[in-house]
Amino acid sequence: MDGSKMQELRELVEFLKANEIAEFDMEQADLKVRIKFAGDPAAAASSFDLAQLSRLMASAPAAGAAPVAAAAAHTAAAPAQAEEKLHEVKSPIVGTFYESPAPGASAFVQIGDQVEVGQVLCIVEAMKLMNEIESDVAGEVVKRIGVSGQPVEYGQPLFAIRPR
Amino acid sequence: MDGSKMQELRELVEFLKANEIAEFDMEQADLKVRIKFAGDPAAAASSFDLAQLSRLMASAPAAGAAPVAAAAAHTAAAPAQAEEKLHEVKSPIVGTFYESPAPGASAFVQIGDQVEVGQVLCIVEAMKLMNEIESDVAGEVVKRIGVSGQPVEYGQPLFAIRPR
Amino acid sequence: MFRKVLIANRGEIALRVISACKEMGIRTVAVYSEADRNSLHVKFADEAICIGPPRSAESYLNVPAVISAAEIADVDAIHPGYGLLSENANFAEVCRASNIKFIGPPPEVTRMMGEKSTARQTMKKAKVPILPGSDGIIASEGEALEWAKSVGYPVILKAVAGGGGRGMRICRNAAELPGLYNQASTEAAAAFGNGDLYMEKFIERPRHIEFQVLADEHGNVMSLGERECSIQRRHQKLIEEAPSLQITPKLREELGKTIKKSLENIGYWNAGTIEFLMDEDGKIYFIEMNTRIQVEHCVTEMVTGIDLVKAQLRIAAGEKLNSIVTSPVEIRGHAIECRINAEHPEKFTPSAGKITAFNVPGGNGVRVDTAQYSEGIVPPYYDSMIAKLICHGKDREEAMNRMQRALSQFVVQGIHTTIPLHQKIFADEEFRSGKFDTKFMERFLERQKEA
Amino acid sequence: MFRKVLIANRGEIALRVISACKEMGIRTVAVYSEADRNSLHVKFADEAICIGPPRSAESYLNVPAVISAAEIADVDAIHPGYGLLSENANFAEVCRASNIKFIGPPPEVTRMMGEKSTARQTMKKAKVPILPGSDGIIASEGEALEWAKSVGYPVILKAVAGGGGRGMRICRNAAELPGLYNQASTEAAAAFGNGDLYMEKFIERPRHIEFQVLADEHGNVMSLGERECSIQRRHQKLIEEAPSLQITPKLREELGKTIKKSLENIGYWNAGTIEFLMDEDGKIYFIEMNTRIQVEHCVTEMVTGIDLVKAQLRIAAGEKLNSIVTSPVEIRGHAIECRINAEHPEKFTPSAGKITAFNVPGGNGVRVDTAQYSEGIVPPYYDSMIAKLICHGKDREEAMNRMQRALSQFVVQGIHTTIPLHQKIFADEEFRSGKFDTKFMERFLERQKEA
Repeated sequence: MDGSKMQELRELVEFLKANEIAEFDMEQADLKVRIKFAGDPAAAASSFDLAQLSRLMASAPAAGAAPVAAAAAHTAAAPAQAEEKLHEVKSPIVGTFYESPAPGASAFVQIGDQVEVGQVLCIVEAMKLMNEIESDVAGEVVKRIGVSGQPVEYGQPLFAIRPR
Repeated sequence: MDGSKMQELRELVEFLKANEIAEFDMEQADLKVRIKFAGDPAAAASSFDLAQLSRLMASAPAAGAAPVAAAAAHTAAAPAQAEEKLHEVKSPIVGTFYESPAPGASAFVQIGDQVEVGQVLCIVEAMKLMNEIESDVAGEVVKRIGVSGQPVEYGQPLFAIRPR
Repeated sequence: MFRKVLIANRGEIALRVISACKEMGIRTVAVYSEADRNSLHVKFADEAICIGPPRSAESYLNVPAVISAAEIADVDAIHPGYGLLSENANFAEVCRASNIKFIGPPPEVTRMMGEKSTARQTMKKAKVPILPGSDGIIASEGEALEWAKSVGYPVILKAVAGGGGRGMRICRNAAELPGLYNQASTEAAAAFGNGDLYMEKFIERPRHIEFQVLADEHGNVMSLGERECSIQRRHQKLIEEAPSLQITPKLREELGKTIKKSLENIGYWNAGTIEFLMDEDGKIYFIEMNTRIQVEHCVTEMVTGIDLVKAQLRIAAGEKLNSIVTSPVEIRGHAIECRINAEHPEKFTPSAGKITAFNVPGGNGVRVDTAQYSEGIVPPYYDSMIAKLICHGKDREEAMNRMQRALSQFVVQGIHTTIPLHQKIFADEEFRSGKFDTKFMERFLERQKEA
Repeated sequence: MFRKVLIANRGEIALRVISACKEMGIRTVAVYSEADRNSLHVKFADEAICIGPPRSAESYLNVPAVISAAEIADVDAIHPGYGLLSENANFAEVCRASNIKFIGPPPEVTRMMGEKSTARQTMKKAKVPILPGSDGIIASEGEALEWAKSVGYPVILKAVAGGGGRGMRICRNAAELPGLYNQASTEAAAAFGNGDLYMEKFIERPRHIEFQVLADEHGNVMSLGERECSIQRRHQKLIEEAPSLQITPKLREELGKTIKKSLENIGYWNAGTIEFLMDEDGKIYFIEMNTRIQVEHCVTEMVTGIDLVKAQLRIAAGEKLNSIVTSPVEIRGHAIECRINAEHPEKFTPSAGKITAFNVPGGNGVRVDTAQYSEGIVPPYYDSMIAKLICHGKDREEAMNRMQRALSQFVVQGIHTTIPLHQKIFADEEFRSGKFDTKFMERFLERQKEA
């Protein structure tokens, strides 16, 4: 998210706060923003088009003391936050995550390892079957999100990889 | 409503249509706007501050082919539409409207009459009592809204008067 | 049957009456104040008439406005709901004079029952057990001792002119009575300029138990069993149940018969409620009668299967009870009602405003009576109750568990409600045991403060 | 009782099971596809696990995914709801192998009842009346005449390999049988390469009537009376009622006894439904058995006061029927259910999308089972039913009037629903008379077109 987008977002939040809007969903190409104001009163949702709204916002004054306690905004788009563009390898099944092929054995991959497409990263056990999860990208393992022995849902991120 | 207000309203409707908003309430000082789009899908409401929005609207493009069939807008504010500023005399009680003091008698006032504050305009009968309704403004009777023998609600306009 | 009925009320009870009328093919006319223009009772009635500004005194309590609305809408009858004009005998008289059927008892009976001491005497004559006490003012210490002996200790002395606890003394034995009598009398004289006292039996931990009745215009009366309404805060009921665990089938039948006889004697008709206090020994004493439908009528409907509002309409139209209730009254299971108020659940401050999300629970055994909705407004002018959540189960245990489930699925956002309070009450051991009295909420709130 | 149950379903039935579990103090685990992330069954369960992408085959029907979820959540049992995996014997077997209790009958019984001809033979042996017909293929014209004589005219000839009406002939007397037999056989041979025919009694205007049963693992079976489900469009039920006006107390008792015996014989347990056709003379014929909870179970709950989902859970936990249903089954009043589908009310095209306003009716005798809410999404991947509206009244008349009232207060905006269709059906004379059959909707839609 570049500086001008951030500025737009700031203005958007001001605008929403000033208008006492409780929930806000926005999508534009690869950017998604979901904003929900905490505090009391809450809720009520509406949808806008960012392209228009960001232009509209330019002139929005930060008026109105809305009864809003706090504001939170995050981009829900696949590739991470304000950070660099990382690729997440997600679990294709429900099951239990294991970082190594057997108890006591060393992990399939370590943080900092370079991995290739098709290289086994971990196991997700489902119905007593050990399913090897392969990387769908070549690059450097930046983060292991799954925790050995812990359950994972369908679609849950397991590894963050910096593609090369 | 002057021309620039009308232009603002047009832009507002465009903006709402483009954003697929179904219902819209707005209030600024003595101006109130309530917009509800007909068609399918319908409903969902949100509230805005006109002061901000009219400024925002200036730059709103007429984008987005929203699935909206028709649009209707009217100002609900006391002093009438795109017309001049007329004063409405409203019924202070529920009852039956009569324009004349007795059947066959001539009406208390005629269109075009000049009336004074406190002058009797009509009768609203409630519980067999004939309640004389007096003008709360001095001016010219422009329109008789009540219909003789027809019921009127509390707060229903009875006459439109051009104040002098 | 009536062709068209005006509902002189607002909120959930207005919608309740509209629904009953719709099911009976009766046209409905809603009246509303300017604050209720977007209310569901307005939306779901066949016709709606604005009768005044937000303040009740100028709209819902404004008799000429209501009657005028009834006249211009040309209705046959007016249903007053509860509160507002429902126990206003003058209003019932104006209805009569205007040739509009008032759905309630004759004004004479409303008036008689509205006067506490008259009601007491009427019930006493009909052999309904009443709270023992002095028949009027006590002239002296000596008379006080005599009354106390016949009433039985503990007794409570109250100032005739009194209120707010002043000139009031609880006496537990004859030794302390003379001293307390003089204290109370002096205090009353100082506070109200009148030292006159009367005496009542004092019940340490009373339960509030009430009997629902139906009576027609032909002298037939029927008891539909009791409700337990001891969960109150500042005399406002919060939770009601039917049946009461304290009333045995035998007591239910006996009291039902006594009540039946008493109402036959006075020529009562309409739905009605006889309120009692029950002491620690299970003895029951008449306190007052309500001559209207009550908020908590739903729990009786749930266990008996009888629609009380429809019964009111049919009684008012002159039908006989045996055509309205065709099989013997039978209690099936247990029902509990929570009043959901727009109030802070701990501070009890009213919370008016716009409801931004409103998800009512449903499913087996759950009934919701409400006129609220998502995007609805709770105006600051009226009662804070926005919904009644009623759960029915095969026994009290199931009804309580169902209530906990339903409360957890009842979502209201934008305003505060008492839902979290009810959740805590339903987790409370004393409440769950069923062994409580009208002092329950004081103890419960004390426990909450400590926790 | 179970500590923790996984609900392998979505929508209203998932929420129904979650509610039952909550009321019983059982922890709940919801599973969901990516399309249902914001569904109420996800929100109101204690835990929720995403098991796959939107398509059912890859999520709700994905046995390994459901079992894995059950394992990582460490549940004792799985409730399958209706549809999806509920009558999948293989799934029940995998549950058994995984040491997870499947809340349903043993897989062997599911399999037996899933095979239509096996089910027919089983029921025939237990003396449940079945639709008369040839026991298999008819070898010749002569055999056809003999069968028709024993079955009784009219009969229907059907191609063994057939479907879609081809190779099918209705014969009304012996004179026309030989000709029709040869036509059908030739047509079948041409269409399917197989001219073999079988014969069934033809019912001109059948009613669909089904009996609800409960059976425990200890050989005890109980009938809870019948439901009338003749209001169908393309074999999809739209409206169901309990009881049926066609079933006398005597017939109810007799059939109940026969069903009881038949299920005791085959070792059935769980809730279950025996489906029958009724001919114009009131004779009833077994057609199939459903070995799961059904969509329309609610109408039985409303008239009997028995919670069928709780009963399923308690049966699966090994309890005996006499501890679950403690008093004799008694029918109180009449209940009707409308299935509210996200479909165009005239064209029946599905209407997925975002619900922008959702106001459910409430009040006396109204039950709503739904997992939808204002701002909820109806995904295009699943069944179009978004809510069940159930109304209970003291008789069919009151239940119908209540339904009309409730339908008029059910507001859904943003998508199309079948609410307007139901409103028209409830105003239809034929429907109101109660004298209809499974062809009702064809006639009704024809009338609508003409009007």
